[in-house]
This record gives sequence, structure tokens and C-alpha cells, in this order.
Amino acid sequence: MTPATEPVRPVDLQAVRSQFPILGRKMNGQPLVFLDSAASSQKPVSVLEAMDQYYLTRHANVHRGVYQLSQEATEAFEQARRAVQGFINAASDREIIFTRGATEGINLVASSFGRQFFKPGDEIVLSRLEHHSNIVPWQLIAEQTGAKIRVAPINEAGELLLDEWEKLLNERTKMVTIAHVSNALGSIFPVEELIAKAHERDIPVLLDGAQAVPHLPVDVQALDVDFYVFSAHKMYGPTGIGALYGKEKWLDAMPPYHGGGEMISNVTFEKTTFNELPFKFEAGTPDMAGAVGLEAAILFMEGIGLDTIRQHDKTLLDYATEKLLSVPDLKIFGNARQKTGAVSFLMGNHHPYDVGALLDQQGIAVRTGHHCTQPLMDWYGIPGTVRASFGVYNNLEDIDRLVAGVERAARMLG
Amino acid sequence: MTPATEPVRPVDLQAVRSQFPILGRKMNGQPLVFLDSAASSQKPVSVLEAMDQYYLTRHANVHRGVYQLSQEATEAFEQARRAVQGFINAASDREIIFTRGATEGINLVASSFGRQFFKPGDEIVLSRLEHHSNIVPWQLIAEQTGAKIRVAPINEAGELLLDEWEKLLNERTKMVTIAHVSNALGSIFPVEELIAKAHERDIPVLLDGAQAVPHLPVDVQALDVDFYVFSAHKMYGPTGIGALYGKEKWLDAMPPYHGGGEMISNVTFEKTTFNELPFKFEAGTPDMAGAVGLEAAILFMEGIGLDTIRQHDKTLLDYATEKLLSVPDLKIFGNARQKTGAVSFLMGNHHPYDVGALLDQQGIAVRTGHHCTQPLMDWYGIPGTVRASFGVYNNLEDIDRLVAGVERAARMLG
Amino acid sequence: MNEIQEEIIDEFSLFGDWMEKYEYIIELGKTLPLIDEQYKTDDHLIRGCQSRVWLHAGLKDGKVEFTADSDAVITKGLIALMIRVLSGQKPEDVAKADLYFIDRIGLKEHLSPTRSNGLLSMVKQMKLYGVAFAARGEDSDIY
Amino acid sequence: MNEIQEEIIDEFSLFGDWMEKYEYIIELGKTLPLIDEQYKTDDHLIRGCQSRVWLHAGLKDGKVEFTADSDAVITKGLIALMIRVLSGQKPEDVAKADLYFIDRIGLKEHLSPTRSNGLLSMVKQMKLYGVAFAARGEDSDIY
Ligand SMILES: Cc1ncc(COP(=O)(O)O)c(C=O)c1O
Ligand SMILES: Cc1ncc(COP(=O)(O)O)c(C=O)c1O
Repeated sequence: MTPATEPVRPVDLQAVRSQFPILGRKMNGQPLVFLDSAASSQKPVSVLEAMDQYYLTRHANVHRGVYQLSQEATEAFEQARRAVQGFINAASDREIIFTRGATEGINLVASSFGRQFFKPGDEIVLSRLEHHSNIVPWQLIAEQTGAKIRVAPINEAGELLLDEWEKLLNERTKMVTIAHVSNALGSIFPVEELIAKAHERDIPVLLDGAQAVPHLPVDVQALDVDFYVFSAHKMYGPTGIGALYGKEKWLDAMPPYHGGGEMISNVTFEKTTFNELPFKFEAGTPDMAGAVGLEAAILFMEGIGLDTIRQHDKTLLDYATEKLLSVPDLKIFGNARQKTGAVSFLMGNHHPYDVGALLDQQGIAVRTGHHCTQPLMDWYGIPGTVRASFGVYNNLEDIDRLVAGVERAARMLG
Repeated sequence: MTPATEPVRPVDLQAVRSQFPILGRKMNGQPLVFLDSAASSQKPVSVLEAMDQYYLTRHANVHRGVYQLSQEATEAFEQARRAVQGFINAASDREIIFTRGATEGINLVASSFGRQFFKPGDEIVLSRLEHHSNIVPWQLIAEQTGAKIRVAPINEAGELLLDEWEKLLNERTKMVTIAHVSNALGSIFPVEELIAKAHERDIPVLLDGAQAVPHLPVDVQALDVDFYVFSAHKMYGPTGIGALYGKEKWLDAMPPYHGGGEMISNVTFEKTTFNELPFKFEAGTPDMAGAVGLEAAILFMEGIGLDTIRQHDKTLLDYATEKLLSVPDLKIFGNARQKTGAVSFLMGNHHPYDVGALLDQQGIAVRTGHHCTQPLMDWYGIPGTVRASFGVYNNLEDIDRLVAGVERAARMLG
Repeated sequence: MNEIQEEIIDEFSLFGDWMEKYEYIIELGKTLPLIDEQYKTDDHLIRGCQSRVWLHAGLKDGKVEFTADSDAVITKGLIALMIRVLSGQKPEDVAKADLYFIDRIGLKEHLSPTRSNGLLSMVKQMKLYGVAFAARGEDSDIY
Repeated sequence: MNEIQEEIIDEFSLFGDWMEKYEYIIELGKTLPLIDEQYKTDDHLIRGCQSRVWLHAGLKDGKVEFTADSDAVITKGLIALMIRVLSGQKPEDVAKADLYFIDRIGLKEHLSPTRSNGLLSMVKQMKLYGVAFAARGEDSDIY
């Protein structure tokens, strides 16, 4: 996030796009323009190959086999863990828990941390623009423990009101849980500042990094963040896997989440003791192939260069913003100074569903609706937006097609 | 499980083995003999191709997209659900919840059913030979709710003592949770009888089918079972996915498990309402590719024929049992009349680790240790066993290699 | 009822491309027999993920009459087509209607359970009204 | 200490195949300086998933002395090798020992963190004893 001192190498779009054969598909007779990567990105061939390779040569159950193949599978799996550790610069691979995705990571922390530390009257602070996955798990644990949720307001532009936010923090605050990047608006939150302020009061902070890792370099040690979650499928990796980073001191203090194989040290009907980190939180046979796929996704991104990815996203976002604003009656939702990955808008008074359906007829895939952020949409007083979001494979032509498609839809809707 | 009236077609081993390139590997200079399918089976190429195909042509996030590609992905995912429904003959696809595997399925039921229905003093009945994944989740919820675990005894052969088991059932019993097939011993439990007896007292029954589905046809409606769980990775499918079957009346009555996207109907900070089945229990972006892989695994098994698979397993098990019993000083653990999939043994007084390590040197992959069934091993008074378990790709030569390997290990260990 | 379906299929066969088809659907939306404002409540709401649909049914002279509304125009147009086919039919016929025209005019995807526009739930609801009226057999409002 | 390692490497270089190697390791198991029964408690247990290992350390004449036991014979043999290298060495040398011989005699896989035989934890524990004795500097038992 520090500005690059030397010029950043641009993306070799042709090389990158050749890794994504799906982009060659036609939809409703038109070449596909895929602008829904924030929901789930496409996967490069290298990720699929890594998983196939794992299955074809190294698969066996992990961690307890005395035989060679099991050892190779374990090594593949643990190497993937170290890749994730490196990707977000965690201090130790013991702090990396594989999960199904961001949602499971948040549920794990809410349930396990919450059952241990939340008391009636305690408070959990989040923001108005959180994804449902960063709201509902806290509602569930709040109901079970008697804790309360406090909602930090944002301004019209989609920026957090820092002063208002700080006023919410007090001695009852037991957790701050907040998006690093908003999926609905693209806002980047000033997380360094938020974390520093929360830590002044000894409040731990969880960052929902689902929309951050595909676009920004993340350094959990530099951030000094307590928990960080993300999903592989939004960063060119497979479905069904993601990671939870947690500071060792917290993970050690938290009770286990699921029970089962792998996470135990000793089981009797009288007393069961639990395994050490990270295994304590990984009950059952893990998704080894998924972990290997996530590692391949990290290699894919690092191969292009995180700076290059960031720069390319900025190019797309700036271009899209400028072009869309030139469309009469089009209103962009979310004008934060710091943004990445997505642009949300409404076309006149037209329902986003109508615009989306007409874009689909033109081969353009965008997301429409509330983007799992109903409280935010309610606050704006709208049913939802049309959201175009970007992957490293998108080009300026995709944006041109989008803008032309929106204009055409607007003409048809009258 | 009904005896076949007409002769069952034998497995075309050459065709089947050609689907598993990993079986051609050499280990420690010897051709691999893979006898650890109960821990995790190998995957046929068709499963990998189905997943690749999904990613290369149909991937997008599911359920909420207005565009074509998202619809195709949703259709692929929901078709996989119907394939699972058909595989176990569930009444409705609303009763099929995708999970990470058997462990997560049991945790989901224990936590969600338990929080709703367990009161202090209530009892959960399971057996002495359960896998840790069917013990620890119940210990965790018992601790939270004040319920108690009652352990049904088995005999030396590894069979449930039906009379003793029945005596454990009473008006405080709120759940019977039991393996369909034992992973450590291979015993098949008389689940029809168990379910009928439990239902006489209105007690719901969960079957841990992790080791059953790879070998036996399962019909949840004929069984009238309340919950059924299994993992894809033990039945030729990918890691990271499995399924929970639950009768609709139970799933409807249970509170949601995880919070997040997909599982909600409406979210406000004041009140969140939940989606209908099966989505209520599937928070977050699901593992679409994993589901497609599970479907491909079902097609693989059905292509061979479940009767053929069952028959082949019986051939392997009978042959292995006979041959191993001919080895002096070798003792088989688990001599239930009904068995499938695995044979567990100890060689004289030798530690299973020693035998396993020497088998590994000969290219033979078996599992050694407690097989995540410590209470069972404690009861036998042994540290563990050596377990050879079978997949549809194993042949009699594999068994011959195993027996020769064990004999050699025994000579070396003296 | 099938005559009406054939009529619609004929109409749509005239369109050269998707644009003309959708322009027509959007036009149709404006002809939708609108639900009385008093019924535009949560009771009459068929919640789809994307667009909301309100539906009301009554029985008049032994025939079912539907009125509806939606916040999305394309959805309105599709409902208008459905109502054109099902309104004014006998309850039994509504209950067992086979709406094959949707497929034939190339709009099947809008009725897929994977499209969360609430349309499929709406068709189900319409048929349920047919069943209910058939069982009661006298003129009335349901809901 | 490295002389002993070289010695072991030489010995193992004589073996034609894995069988002879393992037969030798099994033999070595019988030479393991056994831990005194009184120390065979949970305090001295290094729990691996598969085989259990008990380890005791003392300091005599400024040199570390290890005794141990395991329920698995191959594990015992491997420990015997480790003790042959590390017992009788100065605490500082134990603390910073580089046990390269394991790799050279082709047994590296037994020390992998993915092999849950407790051996890797044992090596760590032995080095920790080295560190502890070096810090104290007088003859004693630890644990
Ligand atoms: C009987 C039994 N139950 C449950 C499990 C847990 O399955 P998984 O690790 O795939 O969740 C296993 C597999 O180890 C098993 O054999
Ligand atoms: C900001 C944010 N948080 C959490 C999630 C949930 O991620 P997943 O569905 O992969 O668990 C998403 C994705 O939809 C998201 O955008």
C-alpha cells in the first residue's frame, strides 16, 4: 500500500487471459464479459493443474500415516499452510487455520472467542456496510451470550466516520470486527488507524479480508491485527477453502470449535485433551487439495506481482468510474477516496434486476441486488445496486462493453 | 444388502485401475500397494475431469446471479445435490446439506440439535467403537448443555451388545449416534434393528456413514434414519466436501448453525430471518466444485455398480482374512459376522508402528495406530493396530504382497 | 388456455433478436393488471432475492382473477404474460396448467429455480390459488 | 561429536539394502541405555501419535547423559543412534548439535514433522536439555 517508488510493470493481459479459458465463452451469443469477480473470481489453469497433480501423485490422508505417500500429502498440505503464512506475513504457521472460507473463519472466531470471552452487556463493534457473513455470526453469538452489537455509521460516500466509530469504543467493547474492503462499495477502510485505536483500549480486531486479499498486499504483523479471514475462491483459488489468521495468544486462549479427528491429543469418554495449534481448530480430514489450490493461487498472484495487480485494478476502476459517470442519470454508490475492486451503481430509477437482465442478454455478467449487505442498502433506501467488479484478467474493452451495455439497457427501459 | 438374486458382475480391475494413475507409483523402490482407503481413497480421473470441467466452463458464484454463467453454476451445484439425494434415496433435495465432511456433519447436528433439544440430565447414546468425530462433538455439546454421554458396550468380536444397548435407552435419551460401519474393525452394525428400537421410544438416530457409503448401498428412507453423514474423500470423491442428510422435520426444527451469506432470508441489525432448507445450513459460498466432484464420484461408483463394489470388497476381505490368519502369531481384531472394508490386526507383540514402518519400506501403505478410536483401543488394552483397508481398485495380489510383507516384518522384528 | 399460449408464441416468433423481445416484455409490464394498493402488503409478497412480487387472487363467476405488481419492469412483463394465460380460467384449469409457452418463447431461464426473481414461486402460488378455489367452489377472495 | 556421526555414516554405508539397515536399527534398539523405571512417567513422556518415547537427562562430570525408552523397536533403534551421538557431550555442544548423519544414512523421513513418531520432538527436547544444563553449569538431574 506504500506507493511504489519505481514504475510498476503492467499486466501482460494476453498471457494472463490465456490462463482463463472460460473467458473465451459466448453468452447469449456474445463474448462473455465477466465483471463479477468480487462474488467469485475465475481460476487460472495453473490452479487446476496443481490440484490434479496433487491427486494424481501425492494424495493420502495426512498427519498420521507412517507411510511415504501419507507423508508426501502431509508435506504438500503443510507447505500450502506456509504459503498462506508467507502471503499475509504471519509470524508462524501455527497461526494459520484452514477454513471453508471467510464465512467459516468469522463463525469460528465469533463462536469460540465469544463463548470464552463475551458476557452479558459486552459489546461487539462493526460497521453499517458489513457483509452478512460479518453480521449474522455475531448476532448468533450475541444472542447466546447476552452481548450486544453496536453499529458504526458511515457517510454517503461509504467511508467510516472515524470519530463516531471511536465513540463506540468503551470498556465493554470486546471485539471490533470490520471489513478491510467493502464488497458492496469497494471502500478501503483505514484499518491501521482503526487497529491502533482499538488496541489503545486493548480491544482485539478482526478484519474481514475477503475483498482485500485479491487486490492489496496484506501484512498481518505490520497491521498488528488480531484475526484476519479470507476465501480462496475470490483470489483465483478453488471453492471450499480459505484461511483464518489468529494471533497465537488468542488462538491458544480459545476453546476448540469443532470436535473430531485431527484436533485431539487424547480421547477418553471421561476427558478429552486437544491438539496444539493449528490442529486444535481443524477437526476432521482437511481439504488437502483445496489447500494446494490456494497455494497455487498465491503463486499465480505473486507471479504477476501484487503491485502489478494493484496497479491494474486501479486502472480499471478509474476508467470505469470516469466512463460510467459520463452516462446520464447514472449514480455511483460508494465514492470513498480509497477504493478497490468494484464499482456499484444505479441507472436512473431502474431496478437493478432489470439492468442486470439486459446486460446478461448482451453477454455481460455483473452482480445485482443487495450483495449480502442489506443493512447498507436499507440505509441508502435502495433495493440494491448493479455492481461491476474486477479481476486481473479484465481489460478496458470489458469496461467499454459494460458502459455501452448499460446505455443500451437504459434506452430500452425508457 | 439383500443377497443378490442373480450373479453380480465382477469388477473389471484393469479398467478401474487405469482410472487411478497414482497406483502406478513406486514407493521406496517398490510398486505401491495402497491399503489405506478407509483413511482416504484415491480419486479416479473422471472426478478430477468433472471438477476441471466445472471450473473451465461453468464457474461463477451461485444462487443470486441474474446472469447466465451464475445460473449454470447454480444448476451444476443443485444437480450435484440431487445426485447425492439419489445416491442415498432421500425423499427431497431439501434434506441434503453439503458439509466439509462427516466430521462437520456431526458437529452441525450436535451443536444445532443439541442447543435446541438437550437439557441437563439428558442422555446421548453412542458405542465404544465410535470414531473421535462421533465422540468429541457430543462431549462439547454435553458440556455446554449438561447432557450426558452413555456408552454402549461391544463384545470382543467388535459387535454391539444389543441387549445392553437397549437397556441404555430411556426417557432421558435424546439422541442415538452410532457408526454404520466401524472404521477401526470393519464391523457393520445392525442399524435397521437399532433404528427401530430407538424409534419405539421416539429417539432420533444419527448414523455415521463415513465407512458405509464406500461399500454398501444406503437407503435413508428404507432405514428411516433421522440423520446420516458421510465424506466424499472416502468414496473416490474430492477432499473438503461431504453431506449431511436430515429428515426435514428435524432440520426445520433446528436453529441455524453458521451465520453468513446464502443462509439468510432478510438481515437487519434488529432481526435476521433465515432462508429455507437446505440453504439455512449452508452459510457462505459453498464448495461448488467439490459438490460436482462428489457427483462424479457417485457416477463412478454407480458406473461400476454398487453390488459389484460390495461383492469385490467381500472377496478381498475374505481372502485377506484367510491369508492373514495363516500367519503364525497374527491376531485379527474385529471378527464381527457382518464386516466390510477393513481388517485390523497385530503381529505378535510387535508395535504397530514397527510393522507399518517395515511395510512402508516394502511399498505397502497401511494405517497404524489408534485410527481415531482411542476408547476402543484402550478397551482392548492395545496401543493400536495395523489396518489394511480396501478400495475397488485393490486386487488379490495386493493382499498377497501385504501378507508377504507382514511375514517379512515379523521375521525382522524377531 | 392453450390458445392463449399459442397466441403468445406466435407473437414472439416475430421478433428478430433479444432486444425486440425484451422491449415487448417491458411494454407488457405496463399492461399488468395492478394489484389493489391495500393488498400490497407482506402477506401478498412473494420474496425473491432480487425483485419483489405481490400477487392477489379472487374468484369471479367461477373464474380466477389475478392482479399483481413488481418493482422490476421485466418481472412485471413476465407476470403480465402469466396472468394473460391464467386469469379468467377455471380454478381446476389453473391448478393443473402446463405453462409450456415460457419455454417456447425462450424465457425458460427466468423460471428456473436458480433465478432468484421470485417468478417460479409466483407460478407455484398461482396454481395453489387454483387448487384452493377449486376446493371451495364459491366466489371469494383468498388473502 | 562429528566423529561419531561419521562413524555411523560409515557403518550404514556397508548395508546393501533397506532390510539390512533396518535389521541393524532393530539390533541397536536393544543397546539403548534404558531409562530408569522410576522416570517412566508422563513427565518424561514425549507423546507422538504412534509410538511413545520416554527421555531422561542428567549431567555428570560436565557431560550430558541421556537414557530413554520407547514402545516401538525401530524408534528405540533410532533413539539409540541419537544418544550415541549426544550422550557424553558438553551441554553447549548438545544445544547446538547439527545431526546431519540422520539425513546421510537415509533416515531423514523419520525426523520429518509429518512423521508422528515423536522423534523430532525428542531431538528438540534433547537440545533443550543441553541449553538448560549449559545455563546451570553444575551436575544435576533435570526432571
Ligand atoms: C467412522 C468414521 N467417522 C467419521 C470420520 C471422519 O471423517 P472426516 O475426517 O472425513 O470428517 C471417519 C474418517 O476418518 C470415520 O472413519
Ligand atoms: C466482504 C466479504 N466478507 C465475507 C464474504 C463471505 O465469503 P465466503 O462466502 O467465501 O465465505 C464475502 C463474499 O461474499 C465478502 O465479500
